[in-house]
Amino acid sequence: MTSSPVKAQAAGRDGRASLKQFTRALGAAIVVLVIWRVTTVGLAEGYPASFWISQALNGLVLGGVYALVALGYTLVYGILFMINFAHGEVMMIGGITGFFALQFAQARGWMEGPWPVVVVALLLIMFIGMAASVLIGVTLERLAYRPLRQAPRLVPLISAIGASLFLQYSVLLIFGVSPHSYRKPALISGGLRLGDVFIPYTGAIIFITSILLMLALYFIIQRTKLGRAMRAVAEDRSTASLMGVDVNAVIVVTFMLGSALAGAAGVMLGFHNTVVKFNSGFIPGLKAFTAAVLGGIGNIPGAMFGALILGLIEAIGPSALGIPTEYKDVIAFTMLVLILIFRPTGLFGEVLSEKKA
Amino acid sequence: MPLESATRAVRTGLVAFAFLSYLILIGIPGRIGGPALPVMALIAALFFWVKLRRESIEPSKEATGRGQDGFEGKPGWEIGPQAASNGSRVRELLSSHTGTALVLKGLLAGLTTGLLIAIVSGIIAAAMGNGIAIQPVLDKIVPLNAAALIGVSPGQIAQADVSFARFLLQVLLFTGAGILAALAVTAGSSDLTHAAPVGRLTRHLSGPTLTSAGRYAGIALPFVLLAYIAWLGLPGVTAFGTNEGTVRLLLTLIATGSGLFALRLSRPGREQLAVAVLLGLGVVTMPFILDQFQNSVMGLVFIFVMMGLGLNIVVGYAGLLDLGYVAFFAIGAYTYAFLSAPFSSPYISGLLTLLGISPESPLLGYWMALPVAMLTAAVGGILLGIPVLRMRGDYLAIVTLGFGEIIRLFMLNLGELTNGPRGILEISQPALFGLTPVDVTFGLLSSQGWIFLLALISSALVAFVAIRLNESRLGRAWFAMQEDEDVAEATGVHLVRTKLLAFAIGATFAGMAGQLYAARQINIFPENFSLFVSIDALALIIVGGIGSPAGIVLGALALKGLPEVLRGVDEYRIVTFAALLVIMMIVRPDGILPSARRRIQLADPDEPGMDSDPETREEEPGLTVNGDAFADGSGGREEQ
Amino acid sequence: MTALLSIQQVTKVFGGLTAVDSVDLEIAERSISSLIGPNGAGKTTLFNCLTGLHRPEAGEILFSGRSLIGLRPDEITDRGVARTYQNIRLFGRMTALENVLVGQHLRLQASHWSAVLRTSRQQAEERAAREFGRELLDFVGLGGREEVVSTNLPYGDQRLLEVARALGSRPLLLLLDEPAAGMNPSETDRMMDLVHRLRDEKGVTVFLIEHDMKVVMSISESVAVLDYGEKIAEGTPEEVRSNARVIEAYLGPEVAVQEAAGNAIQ
Amino acid sequence: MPKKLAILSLFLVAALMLAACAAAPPAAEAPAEEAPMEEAPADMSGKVVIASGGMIRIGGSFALTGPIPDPGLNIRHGAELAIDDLNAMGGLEGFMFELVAEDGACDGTQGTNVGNKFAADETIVAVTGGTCSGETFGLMPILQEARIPFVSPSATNPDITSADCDVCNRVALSDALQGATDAAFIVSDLGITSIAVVHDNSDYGKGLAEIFQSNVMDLGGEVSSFEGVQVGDTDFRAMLAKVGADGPQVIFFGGYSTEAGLIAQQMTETPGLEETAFMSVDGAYTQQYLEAAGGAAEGTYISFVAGADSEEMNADFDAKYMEKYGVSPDELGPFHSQSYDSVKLIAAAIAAVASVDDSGNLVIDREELISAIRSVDAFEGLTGTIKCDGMGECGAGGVQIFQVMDGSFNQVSGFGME
Repeated sequence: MTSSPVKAQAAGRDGRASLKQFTRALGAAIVVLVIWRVTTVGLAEGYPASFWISQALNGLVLGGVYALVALGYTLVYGILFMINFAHGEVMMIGGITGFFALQFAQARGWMEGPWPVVVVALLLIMFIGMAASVLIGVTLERLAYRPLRQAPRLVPLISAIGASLFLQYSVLLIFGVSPHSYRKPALISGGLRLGDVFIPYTGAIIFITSILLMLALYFIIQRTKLGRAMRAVAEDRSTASLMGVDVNAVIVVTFMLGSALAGAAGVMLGFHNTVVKFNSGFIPGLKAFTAAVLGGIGNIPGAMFGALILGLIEAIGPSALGIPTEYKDVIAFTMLVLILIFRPTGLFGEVLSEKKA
Repeated sequence: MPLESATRAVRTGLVAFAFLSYLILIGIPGRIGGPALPVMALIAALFFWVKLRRESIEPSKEATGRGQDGFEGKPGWEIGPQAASNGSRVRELLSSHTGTALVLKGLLAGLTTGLLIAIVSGIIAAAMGNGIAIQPVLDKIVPLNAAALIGVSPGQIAQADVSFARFLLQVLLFTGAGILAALAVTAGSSDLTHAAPVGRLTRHLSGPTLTSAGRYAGIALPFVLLAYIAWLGLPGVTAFGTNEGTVRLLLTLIATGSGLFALRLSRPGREQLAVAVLLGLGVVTMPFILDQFQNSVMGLVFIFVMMGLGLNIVVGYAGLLDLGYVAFFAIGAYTYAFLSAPFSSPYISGLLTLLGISPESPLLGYWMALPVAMLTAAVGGILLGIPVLRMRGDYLAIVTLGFGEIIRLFMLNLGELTNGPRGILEISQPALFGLTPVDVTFGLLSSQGWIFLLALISSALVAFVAIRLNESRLGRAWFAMQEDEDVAEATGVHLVRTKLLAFAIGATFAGMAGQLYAARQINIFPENFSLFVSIDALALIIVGGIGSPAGIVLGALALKGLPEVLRGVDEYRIVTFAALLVIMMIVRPDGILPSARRRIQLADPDEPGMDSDPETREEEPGLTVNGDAFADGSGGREEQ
Repeated sequence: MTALLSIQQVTKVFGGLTAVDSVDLEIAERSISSLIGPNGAGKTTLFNCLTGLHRPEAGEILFSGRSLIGLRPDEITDRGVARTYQNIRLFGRMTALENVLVGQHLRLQASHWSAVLRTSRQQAEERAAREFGRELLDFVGLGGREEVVSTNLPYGDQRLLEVARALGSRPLLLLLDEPAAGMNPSETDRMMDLVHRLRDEKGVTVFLIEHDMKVVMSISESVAVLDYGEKIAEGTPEEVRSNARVIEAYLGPEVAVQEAAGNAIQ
Repeated sequence: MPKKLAILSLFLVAALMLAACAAAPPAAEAPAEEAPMEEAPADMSGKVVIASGGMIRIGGSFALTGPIPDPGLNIRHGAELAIDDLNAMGGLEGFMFELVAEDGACDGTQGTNVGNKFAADETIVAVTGGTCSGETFGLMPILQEARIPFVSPSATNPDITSADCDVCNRVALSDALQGATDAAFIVSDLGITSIAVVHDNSDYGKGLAEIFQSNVMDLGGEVSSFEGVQVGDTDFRAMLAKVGADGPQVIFFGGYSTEAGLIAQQMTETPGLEETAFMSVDGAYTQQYLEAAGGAAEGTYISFVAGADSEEMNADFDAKYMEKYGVSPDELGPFHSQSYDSVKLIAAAIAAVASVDDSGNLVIDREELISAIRSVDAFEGLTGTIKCDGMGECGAGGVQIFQVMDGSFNQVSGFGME
C-alpha cells in the first residue's frame, strides 16, 4: 500500500469552495487594506512610542473589564447553551450596589483613614457589589431561566432580553435616572507616571484583579470537584445527572461564579470610570458577549483573550487606521466578522464545523 | 396542621413580602397615594389566592406522576378530558382538605407578610422621625411610599406622628387578605385546572374543545368590537387615566387580534373564507374610522408585521438567528429618504448626475422608489449573507448583530452621505397619481390612516408571498436546512442559494417596511434603527408564535400596540412590558398562536433546544478549558 | 459490468489519525455490495467522503467516470448518489411525505415566482412530486403513513423512510449506512427484501455498511473489509468469510477460522 | 415551580395597572364627560371649545425614557410647576390648565407617536416640548398639519424653526448662536488657536460641534481633531490619548453633562492634555457635570443661556421646586426653567386669544393662537424677558460663558447678542 496517493484536485470548480475562496479573498483583501492603511496613515501620523503604549494600556484595561463579564457569558453558555442577555445588567447591579456601599463608607470617613482601613473598606465594597450581583444572577436563573430549560433556544433568549429590560428599568425607577458618581478615595486616585505614559491606579487594579480572578476561575474549573462537575454537566447534562451530579446545583453555582465576576467588574468599573447608572451595563455587556464569541463561546481562555483583543482593537484601532474614534465599534465588529470568516467558531473554538463543512 | 405546610405558608408570606417590597421600591404606593394600603393588600390577596390554589392542586400532579405541565403544548382537543379530570381531582382534594386548614394557611401567610410590612415601615417611620437618613437616593422614594403604606402624610412620619394602631391595621389587613384568599380558593374551586389563565384562554380559543355557541361567539367577537369602535363611540370610558382614544385603540388591537382567533375558530372551507373576506373588509375600513393617533399606532404595528414576516423567513423558516435585521429596515428607509427628501448628499447627487438624472428632489415618488428600496435591501441581505454562510447559531447571531450596528454607525457617522445624527427631514408622502389620499377621500382618510392602509395592504402582500413560498419546495428546503443542515445538503439542497434566498427575501420585506416607516416618520434619524428594533422584531415573532404569520400579527399587536395603550402608566411602561415578555415565555413559550409545526416540536422531547442532542452539540462546544480538550473528544475516530 | 463507482487511493486524515488510508474500491453497476469492518474502521468516513461531507486529503473518486472530489454534497446527490445515515437523521418535525418531498428537491424545477403565483405548471409539478412521494413510501412499505410526523414513526419505519427520502432524488447509487442496525429479525427481513427490490425493480446500485453478518452474507454480491482505515480484504461473501485477516480483525488472532466463519459477528 | 415567576409577574402587572388607575389625575375624566361634542357649534373647526368647568389641556412631550432621561423628568417638573402656578393664580377666566404629559423618549419615532396622539385629541390646545431635537422633528410635521402650536424648551437644532413651519417655536436658543459665541470666546477672548472638537454623536452635540468648528475656522483658529463619542460611553481615555497626541490648547465638547464631566476628568490623566482647557455647552450646565467631573471641573468653561432674569422669580421657582420634588433644581439638568417659561408663554398667548362665548364655553381659535405665540413680546420669564420673532425664536437672553470656580458656575464673559 505504498503507491503514491492521487493528488486531490484543486477546489476551483467547487461552487462552495469558490465561495469560500471568495469570502476569504475578500477577508484577505480587507486585511491587506488595513495593513496598508496602518502603515501609510496610522504610522505616518508619527505618534511617539509612548502614545502606542498608553493606548495599549487603555485597551488592556478595557479588555480586562470585558473579560470579567465575558467569562460569565461563556460559563453560562458552556453549560446551558443559552445567551444570558441580562448579564450586563448583573454587572450594573454590582456597580450600583458598590456605589451605595462606597457612600456608606465615605459617610463614616473610612475612605480618609489610614491605608489598611481604606484597602479593607474597598475590598468590602467590592465584596458587597459581588454579593448583590450573585443574588440577582441566581434569582434570574431561578425565575426567568430555569422554567425554560427544555424550551427551544430562542425562548430563553427572549426571556433574558425581557429580564435585561426589567432590571434596567427597575433600577431606573428605584434609584432614579441620573448617573451616580463614584468618588475615588485618595489612595486610588491618580496613577503611575512612567515618562510619557500614565497608568491610572484603578486601571492597573482592574487589569491585575481580572487576571487573578480568571486564574482563580481556571483553577476552580480545572482542579476542584466542583469544576469537574461543571465540566461534566457541560459535556452531557443527563449523563452527568445519572452519575450523581446535582445538575441544578451546578447550574446555580455557574450563575454564581459568573455573576460574582460581573459584580467585581461592575464595582471596579465604577471606580475606574466613576459613573454608574441604570443602563451602564448594556453596552459593556454587548461588548463582552462579542468578546466571548470572538474567543469561541464556551471556551474560558477564549473569552479572556477575545476580550483583551477586543479592548486593544477598540483602543488602538482608530489611531492606527487614522480614522475618527467614533468608528471604534465599527472596527471592533468588522474585526469580529473577519475573524469569524476565517474561523467560524471563534479564535479558540473547536474546528469541528469547519471540518464538517 | 403539619409543620411542613406551616413553613410553606410562611414562605408564601415571605415571597409576597418580597414582591410587595419591589412594588414599594419602584414607587407604586406613592403613586397610588391614599388607598395604597388596601390596594397593596388586594394585590397580596390575589397572590395568596394563586399560591394557595396551586398548593392545593400540586399533590394531584405528583399522584398522576406527570410533570408540572403534562399537557402543555398538546393540541387543544387532547386537553379537554384531562383538564376536566384535573378539576374533579381538585374538588376531591378540597373536600378532604377541609377549608379550615386552608384558611389557617392563608392566615399564616398573610400574618407573615403583614408583620414584615409593619416592621419595615415601623423602622422607616422611626428612622425618619429621628431624622436618620436612610440613603440619600432612597430618601426620595422611601418616605413617600412608606407614608402611603402607613396611611399618613410624609410630614407626619417626619414628625414621628404615627400611632401604633396604624401598624396594627397593616398587620390586620394583610392577614385578612390571606384569609380572604383561602376562602376564595375553597369557594371557587369547582372548575379549576392548574393551567395558567393566559394559556388556558388561548388554548380554549385555539382548540376545538369549544362548544359551537362559544365558537360562534368567538367568530363574532371581532365584528362586534369593530362595530362598536365604528358606530357606537365610547362615551365615558376613561379607565387608566386615559382618554377614550386610548381605550378605542385598545379595542382596535383586541378586535384585530380576535379576528385572527376567529379565523382559526371557523371551519376550513366556505365558512373560513367568508370570515376571512368579512374580516378583510372590516380591517380595511379601520383606517377610515380611526383617528390620527390610533391610525399611527396601527400603522406602526403593521409595519412591524412586515418586519416580523420577513424576519420569520430568516429565523422561523430557515432557522438562521439574525439579530441585525434592523440593518435592512434602515437600508429601506434611507434609500427612500435619499430618493424623496430635499436633503441631497454630494455622493448621491454625484451618482445621479453620473447616471444622467438631474439631482432635483424629491427624485422619485413612493411607488417608483419601492423597487429601488426593495432591491437595495435585498442586495444588503446578500452582502450580509455571504460572509456568514458558514456560521451557525450564536456566532451567526453576534455577527448579524454587529452588521446591524455597523450599518447604524455608518448612518450616524457618514455625515455627508446620510446627514449624520441630524437625520433626513421632510421625506415625501406616498401619493396616488399625484394626489394625496386626504384629497382623494375628501378628508375621510387622514395622513396616518393612509399609512396604515398601505401597511395593511403591504403586509397582506408580504404574508401572501411568505406563506406561498413556505409551502413550496423552497419552504421545504428552508425547513430541512433548519432541521439538519448537513443532511439537507446531502439530500440535494443547495445551501448557499437557499440561505442567501432566505436572507434576501427577508431583507426585501424589511426594506419595504423601512420605506413605509420613513414615509410614516417623515423625518428619520440613525437612532430610529438601533439594536432594539431588531430585538422588537425578534421578540414579536417569538411572542406571537414563530413560523406562524397569524402569530406574528398578534405579536406585533401585543408588542408594538400595547405599549401605546400603556402610555397612561408612562414610567412603568417598560418594566411592565419586560415583565410581560418574561411571563409570556414561561407561560406560553411557543407563542400565542403557534404554527402547527411548532406544536409538534414541543410535543417532541428531542427538540434541540437548550438540551441539545449530541448531533447539535457538535457545533456547540461544552465548557472547554483549553482549545483542544473538545477536539480530542470529537476528532478521534468516526462514530460507530 | 462496468464500474459505477471507482474509489482510488482515497485517504482521509483527522488530526493525526488516518481514518481512511489509501482505499481502492470498485462498485459495479446494478450490484449490491457491502462494506464491513470493526467499529472505528473508517466505514462511515468513507461514506462521508463519497457524499462530499468530508473531503479526502488524497485520492480520486470517480462516479460514472467523473470525479466527485470537491463537489458539494448536493451536487453529488445531483449526479445520482444518495445515502442514509447510521444514526437516523430524518427531518424530525416533517411528515413522512414531506421528508420524501425534500428528497425530490433537486428534481423539481418550478421557479420560486411560480410558487408564489401558483402557476398551473408548478401545481402540476407539486402534484406529481406528491404522487411520486406516495409511490416511494408505498415502495418501502410505508403506504398510508404519509402524514405521520417522522419522529413519531417506529424505529424500523424511520429507517425505511430514510431510504424513501434517498430515493426521492432518483439516485443511481444508494449508500446505506447500517440499514438493519437495531432492527428486529422481521424488520431486518423486510429491509433485506427492500434492498433486493431496490436493485431489481428500481435498478439502483446499492452499497451498504452493515454489522449484521447474516444480512451482509445473504444479500451482498461483493464485500469489502476495512480495518483501521485500510482495506484488508475484498471479494465474494464466501471469500471474505474465510479470509484470515478478516477473522483476525474481528475476533483477534486466537480464534479459529471455522468458528468465526460459522457465526454472525455482532 | 416554574410558573411562580409567571404569577408573580402577573401580579406586578396587575399592581401597575391598579397604580395607574389609582394615580390617574381625577381631572382627566372631567373634560371627557363634560365637554359634549354635539354641543359644539358647526363652525368650530379650527377652534378649541372648552365647556365651563373643563380644563385647558396643554400637551407635553418629554424625554422620560430613551438615551437621556435625566433632563427629561426635570423638564417635565418645570412644566408641571408652571401649570401649578397658573392654576394657583386662578387659571384663565376660571378655566384651569392641565398638562398632558407624554413620553417622547428623545426619539423621532416616539415623537411621531406623541404628535399623532396630540393631533388626534381635539382638546389639546398647544404643546410644550419636545425635549430633544430628534423628538421635536417627529412632532413637527404632525402638529403643523393639525395646527397645534408648540414651544420647545430645549430643542436647539437650528432647523427646528423655519419660515415654513408656523407652529414651531422654542424658548431655547438656537445652536447657531451658541456655537458662534463659544468660538468667539475661545479664539478672540482667550486667544487660543489650537482646538480639539469632540461631540457625542447626538443630533444636538454633533450639530453644535460642527457649528462651532466652522466658526472657529472663520475666526482663524485651527481645529486639530474632530472626534465623536457615544452618549452613554464612560471610558474616553483612548479617544483622549488620540486627541492629546496633537497637543491642543482646548477641548470643546458638544454633548450632555455626564460625558462632559467624564471627559474633563479623564483629560487630567491623559498625557499631553494635563494643561489643556476644557469647554462644553449648555447641555453640561448642570450639577451632574460638576459631580461627574469631580475636582477636574475647576477652571473649565461652560456656555449657557443667561439674561437679565429676575432673581426673585428664580428664587421663588427654586423654592417651589424643592417643596414639590424634594430636590433643588440646581442639581438637575438644564432647561427646566425654559420648560417653565414655555408653558407660561403658551398660557400668555392663550390668554390673548381666548374668549368666553355666550354659553360660558372658552373658545380658542387655533390660527389666532399660532400667530399670538409669535407676537409675544416683553414676557417676563424665568430666563429673562421673552420676545418671539417671526421664525418662532423666543429665547431670552444670550449665550454667556461660565467658568467653574470653587465648585460652582461663575459668569466670566458675555457675548449677549440681543
